[in-house]
Amino acid sequence: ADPVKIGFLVKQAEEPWFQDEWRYAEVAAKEKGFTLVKIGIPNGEKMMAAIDNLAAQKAQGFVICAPDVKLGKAVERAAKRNNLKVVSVDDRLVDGSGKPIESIPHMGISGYQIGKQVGEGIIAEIKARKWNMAEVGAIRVAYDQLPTGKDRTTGAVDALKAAGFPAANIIDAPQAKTDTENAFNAANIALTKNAKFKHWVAVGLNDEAVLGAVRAAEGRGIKADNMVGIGIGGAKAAENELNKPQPTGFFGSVMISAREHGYQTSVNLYNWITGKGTPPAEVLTKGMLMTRANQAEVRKAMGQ
Amino acid sequence: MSTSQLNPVAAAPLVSRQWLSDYSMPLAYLVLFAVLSATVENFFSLTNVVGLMLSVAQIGMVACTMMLCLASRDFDLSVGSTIAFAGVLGAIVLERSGSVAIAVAAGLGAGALIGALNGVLIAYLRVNALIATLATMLMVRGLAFIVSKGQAVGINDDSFIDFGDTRIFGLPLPVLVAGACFVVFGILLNQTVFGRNTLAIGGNPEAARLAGVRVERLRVWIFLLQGVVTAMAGLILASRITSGQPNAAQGFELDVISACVLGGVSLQGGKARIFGVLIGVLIMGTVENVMNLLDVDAFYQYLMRGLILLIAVLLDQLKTRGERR
Amino acid sequence: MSTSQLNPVAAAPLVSRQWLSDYSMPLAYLVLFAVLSATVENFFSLTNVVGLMLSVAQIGMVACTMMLCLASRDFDLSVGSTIAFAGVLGAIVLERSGSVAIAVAAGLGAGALIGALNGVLIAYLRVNALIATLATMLMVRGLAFIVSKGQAVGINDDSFIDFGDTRIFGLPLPVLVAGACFVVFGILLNQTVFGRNTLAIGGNPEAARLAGVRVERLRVWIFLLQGVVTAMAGLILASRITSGQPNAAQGFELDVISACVLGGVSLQGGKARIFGVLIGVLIMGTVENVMNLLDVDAFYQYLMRGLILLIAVLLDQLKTRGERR
Amino acid sequence: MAAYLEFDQVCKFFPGVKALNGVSFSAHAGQVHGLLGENGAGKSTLLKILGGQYKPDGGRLLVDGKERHFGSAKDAIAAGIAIIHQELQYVPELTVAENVLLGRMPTRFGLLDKKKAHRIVAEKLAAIGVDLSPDARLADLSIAQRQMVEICKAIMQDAQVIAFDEPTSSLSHRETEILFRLVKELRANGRTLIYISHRLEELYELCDACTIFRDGRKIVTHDVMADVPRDRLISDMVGRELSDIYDYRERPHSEARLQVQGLNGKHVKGPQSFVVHGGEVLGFFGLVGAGRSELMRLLYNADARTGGTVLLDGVPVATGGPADAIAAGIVLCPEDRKEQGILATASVAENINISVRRNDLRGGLFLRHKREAALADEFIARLRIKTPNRQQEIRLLSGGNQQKVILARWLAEPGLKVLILDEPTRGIDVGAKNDIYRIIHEVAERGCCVIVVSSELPEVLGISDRVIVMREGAICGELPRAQATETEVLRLALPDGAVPALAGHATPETAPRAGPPPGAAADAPATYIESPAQPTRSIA
Ligand SMILES: Nc1ncnc2c1ncn2[C@@H]1O[C@H](COP(=O)(O)OP(=O)(O)OP(=O)(O)O)[C@@H](O)[C@H]1O
Ligand SMILES: Nc1ncnc2c1ncn2[C@@H]1O[C@H](COP(=O)(O)OP(=O)(O)OP(=O)(O)O)[C@@H](O)[C@H]1O
Ligand SMILES: [Mg+2]
Ligand SMILES: [Mg+2]
Repeated sequence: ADPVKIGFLVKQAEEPWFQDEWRYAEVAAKEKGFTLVKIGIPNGEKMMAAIDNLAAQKAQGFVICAPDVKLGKAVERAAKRNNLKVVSVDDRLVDGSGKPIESIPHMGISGYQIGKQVGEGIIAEIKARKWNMAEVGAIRVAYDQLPTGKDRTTGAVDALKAAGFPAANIIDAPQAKTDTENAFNAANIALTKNAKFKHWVAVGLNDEAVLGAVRAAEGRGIKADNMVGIGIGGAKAAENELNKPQPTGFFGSVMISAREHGYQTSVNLYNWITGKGTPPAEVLTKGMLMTRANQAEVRKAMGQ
Repeated sequence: MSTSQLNPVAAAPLVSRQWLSDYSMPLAYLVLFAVLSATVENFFSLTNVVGLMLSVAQIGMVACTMMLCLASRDFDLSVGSTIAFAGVLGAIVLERSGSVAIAVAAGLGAGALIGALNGVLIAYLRVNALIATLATMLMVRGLAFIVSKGQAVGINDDSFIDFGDTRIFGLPLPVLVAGACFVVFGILLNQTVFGRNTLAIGGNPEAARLAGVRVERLRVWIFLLQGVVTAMAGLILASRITSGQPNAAQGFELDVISACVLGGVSLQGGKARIFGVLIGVLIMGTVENVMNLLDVDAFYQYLMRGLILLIAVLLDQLKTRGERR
Repeated sequence: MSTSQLNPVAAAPLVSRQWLSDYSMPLAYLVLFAVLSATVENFFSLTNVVGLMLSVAQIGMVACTMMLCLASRDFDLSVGSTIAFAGVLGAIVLERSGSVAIAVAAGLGAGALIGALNGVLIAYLRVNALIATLATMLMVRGLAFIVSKGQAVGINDDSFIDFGDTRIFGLPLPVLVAGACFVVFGILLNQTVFGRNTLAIGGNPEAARLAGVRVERLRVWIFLLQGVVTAMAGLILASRITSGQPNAAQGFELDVISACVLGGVSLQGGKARIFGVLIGVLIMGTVENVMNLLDVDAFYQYLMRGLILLIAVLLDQLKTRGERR
Repeated sequence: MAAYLEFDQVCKFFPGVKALNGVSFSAHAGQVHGLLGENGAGKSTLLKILGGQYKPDGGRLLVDGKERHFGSAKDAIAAGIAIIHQELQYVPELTVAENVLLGRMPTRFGLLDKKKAHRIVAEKLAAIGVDLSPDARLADLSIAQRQMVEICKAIMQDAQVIAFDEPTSSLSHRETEILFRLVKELRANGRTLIYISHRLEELYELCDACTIFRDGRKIVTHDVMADVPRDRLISDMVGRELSDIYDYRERPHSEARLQVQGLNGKHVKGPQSFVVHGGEVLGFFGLVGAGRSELMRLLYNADARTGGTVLLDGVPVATGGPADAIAAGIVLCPEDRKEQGILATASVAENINISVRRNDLRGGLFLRHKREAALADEFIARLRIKTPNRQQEIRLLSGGNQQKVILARWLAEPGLKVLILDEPTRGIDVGAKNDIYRIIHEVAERGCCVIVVSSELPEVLGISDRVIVMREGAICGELPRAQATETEVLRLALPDGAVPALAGHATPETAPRAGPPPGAAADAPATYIESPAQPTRSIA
């Protein structure tokens, strides 16, 4: 048989998360002896080009985290045209009317669920600190242009509300770009407008966004004891914060395991291609809240 | 220059230098292509070359009109947003009306409107082209998000989707459309009054005006055309990716402008060559393609892309160096 | 049109029109500021105004040198990447060496190198500025990712972090630095040969060269300065967000260039006014600030930003309309 | 006879300038009407109003008895008016044919009819006797050739009114002859012609009537040009008497100060050497394209040299660009004012101070505004530069005044040793010419070297102590003032064997004869002035 070649396409190649996925996919490639082709696909157009490109390289299949879930049908068609097997990772692909595409096995996390974990973590900490919820303001650093971003923050906000957090205390801070500086500027204004709150919590689509909110709060003298920010990702940016000598308002981060996603999806696809078994239709993994206290265990559990 | 040039012998190096200068870019590309075919596995195969062309089909279409725009000493940053908006609008209209014709008309109409708005702002209200199109870029992107509520709009109509997939003589329709654009705009640039007047207003707007060219009207037309072609590219993209995506084609404008500049279109206006633009577009696509074939690390891709861009212009520069004192 | 206009009274309105034309932008901003203070809750408060200034501190610093760059008819797309790279490099060096001085020197040195590279490419090798800086933009971004392995680099040194936080007379240090940049570059532009020669080469490079301006050398200096100031902005950003982030400041270049153009710097070169640039920067910041204060929906923010940009230039345009024939 | 074209109390004001202040005059069909006036008198402004480029601030314009208001150039063209502007208005990247037919290109089935365009332009060019390929790009042509293209463009409009704004300022003798013949033909066809020039001889040769302007006002209209004495014309124009405009005086010369040894470069043929003595005015004459400008640019470090050295007072001048030449005291006023001379959007003061200020900076960096202003004002007064104030953007000045500003830039140099002037009086009025000659003598009297490159033979002969003649990219002879007669200089400047037939013909002052038939054989005497490079370059 031909040597096995597998593509691994991710939407934001520069993000540490996807870098990790790729890293663990490489591990699988080394173990199983197949070739891995990593391509970043920032948008639908590049995605289509990348799939064609894989076909030209005579790959047999690919793992994909598409820039948008609605690209499902395009992925399905392109794969079929080029006779490639597909497995999706992180984001479940859907068709034009929003139904998941059955022919593409999936392993992933639900952005909404991860967000919920963030919200629940915050509520637990609010309770632990015995704050009066009416005196707590919540900043949602929002980047709704990105559907996953919206899912995550919505999940977090919903969890807050479900626990009885007053909806009026939740303040949107739309960031213009997804970097820390823009989150800082957005949060800064939210803080200005709502000087009345004694304590603050912050959620965002990733660690960088929450970090921006934390820095903005520090700029106004709101330090670790009055601020709880929980990010998503748990990579370097979070690690830096959690290892600072003094605790900061960055309380923790919901860590998701890139290892399982990167490694397991490639292995599944490899097995599928070599006829050693079809992957399960859907596997959902969970995140873990990593804080100052438990970071070592969490990292270990997540295999990093 | 001395009289030695009176005799035709001296003319020979001049002619060949002119020739070299005219064809240096295509030649460089041919050499590049040959080298890559020989060294990069899988590069020289039908699937890959077709894939390469498909990957630059959108850029190619829009580069044709961007060439006119730059040739007339203007600038358009709004093309990326227009692609997204036309795709989203087309998808929505398609969903509502169920008619491909109406959806396409809506998309193209929106593109024409956006283009005309740019044109009027720039030609008649004399707003700086950079700022005007930056503003429309933001507004149109906003509209794309608003009408789609920030979500991709799925397309279920198979006849619409097929458009992106259909192949004729082995070439996908989007590639054929892009090819047609190059032919049409090549003719428009070189064989019509429209094209010549475009170059004239880019080369010397005052001279064009004094010669009776209706400069303002022409500029509006150029932007309008640009809007329509861009919207068409947006619809084709939507068909290829089976959805209208409000955040599609971000940064597209820079790619298109770079392709044009690589192809020898001057930002100072007055200079444009359709063949050069084609080469520019192909270079952009080839670089991307080869990097993926070679599985270059994502971070090093930035480095490589920058380097290759530099090498391409430096090569192109060599020829003009001689001309400059 | 009648002959009755023969009398010399006509000169008086001319003078005031000149005045209006010089100060229309600041006046418009003052009016905008007053209206916003009256209508938008929380807008006119010390915290908010300081926050606003902080939010444009980086743009402001870089806009000062970008002004010089545009005034000399050049263009720099690489500033966003340089900010990221300087921040990342500074953070890494700080971590390794533990010395703030060495870290800052490394960051600034890298900025100077990038700037000098741009300058040499553009001035001596005569590469088109758009393409050259697009290439360095890509390469430097790639370097930022490579040296940081794509990860944010944490900073633990308190003296470094304090820089972003310290306030003097209630103003954060970054704002003061930006203010200092405006003063220094204002003086450089208006009171020194450097500034005058910059405007001269922007107006007509060949004439400036024949008038004894060392054009190439000056252009390299401008880019070098731009690199250093941008790197400084990058280091300050890193200090504010307590880490060097390789994907920081994407799209920053367009913001900076827009602020300059809004402030009346001509892309055709030869025209620049530091005060205008300040106003341009403030307008950009204010628009963002007010939209967030008013809780404008993220999608409508695009629309508003575009609209306000347009309104600002159209207002500015009104004055020049009169001047045309 | 009724006037075909009539201006009635026309006014045009610019900020701080009354360019036209109630000007009235009329021109008749079948007449060449000359317009004269100092630089900045308002002549070009009047033509721009006629051409629809400016709207007048007052007064009326009547064409063929009907009042007209032109909203744009297109309206004026439609009304049968063609203008050849002082600042050439061509598109460098387009071909001759495309430029000539700009705005009126022939089409077939919606596409350009390039063959027809080529044919009609080629025919027209041949008919007027210009040897140019319709397919050559304008950017590849010499200034004179571009000017001829502009003229052809105006003629092709088949307009009833044709106005020429200093058409001969960059034409060689041969092309001037063609132009004169054309103007006369058009007059014979009953067209109304307006002709602006600073060369009085031309006006006498061509014009039937003339109107004199000063400071935006009409001074007088002479209905019969031939009856007006030359002195009267000059004094009406400049408002004072001028006797000998060259104003030559003997000066003592010192030893050789500037030694140019074996200078070689792309556009000159072989190494060129010459010397200039202190206090000497050295004239450089040659036909268009003889390589004078190129030699001066090499001397000035403006172009790359392939060999040679320049010694000033025995010391070699550094070769790192014009800045080094200036530092050594060598300065150049370039021939193409608009492209190489002025900083168009900068003020008059800035244009004067751009180079000198390096000697007088605070801390090597900071400007001394007061001194710069004083210096600018001093030169505005000394050279009689017509500008509302020193802050005026230089592009808004009339051409002649721009030239004076560039001159001021170099005269202000305290360490001036060698002053090179390339076509210093191109487009300059008689009064200002006289001013410039006076300045040249003053500079020479200070012991400086002055090199004057000019295509006007009387000028070269009138002011030079010595004349060097160039031909086909090389220096071909040198004549002291006493021996420098028109015949001698031309004998050197022309290709061998062409002399006898031409003696006395090549000065703008003398009556031009009919040009040679189009496409005359290369050995026909009169083809000498064609730019040698042209046949090859038109291949492009
Ligand atoms: N657009 C403008 N803005 C301001 N002033 C102007 C403008 N155009 C011309 N002027 C001024 O109007 C006056 C008349 O200029 P014009 O060009 O008509 O002179 P001219 O008689 O053609 O001179 P020359 O012989 O030097 O060509 C000059 O003082 C000139 O500086
Ligand atoms: N930019 C250019 N491109 C091509 N040829 C040029 C260029 N500039 C000058 N030449 C040619 O170089 C030769 C020398 O020109 P140069 O300008 O030195 O002549 P000149 O004696 O000063 O005459 P004039 O200035 O009156 O035209 C001519 O053949 C001219 O056409
Ligand atoms: Mg004039
Ligand atoms: Mg010359």
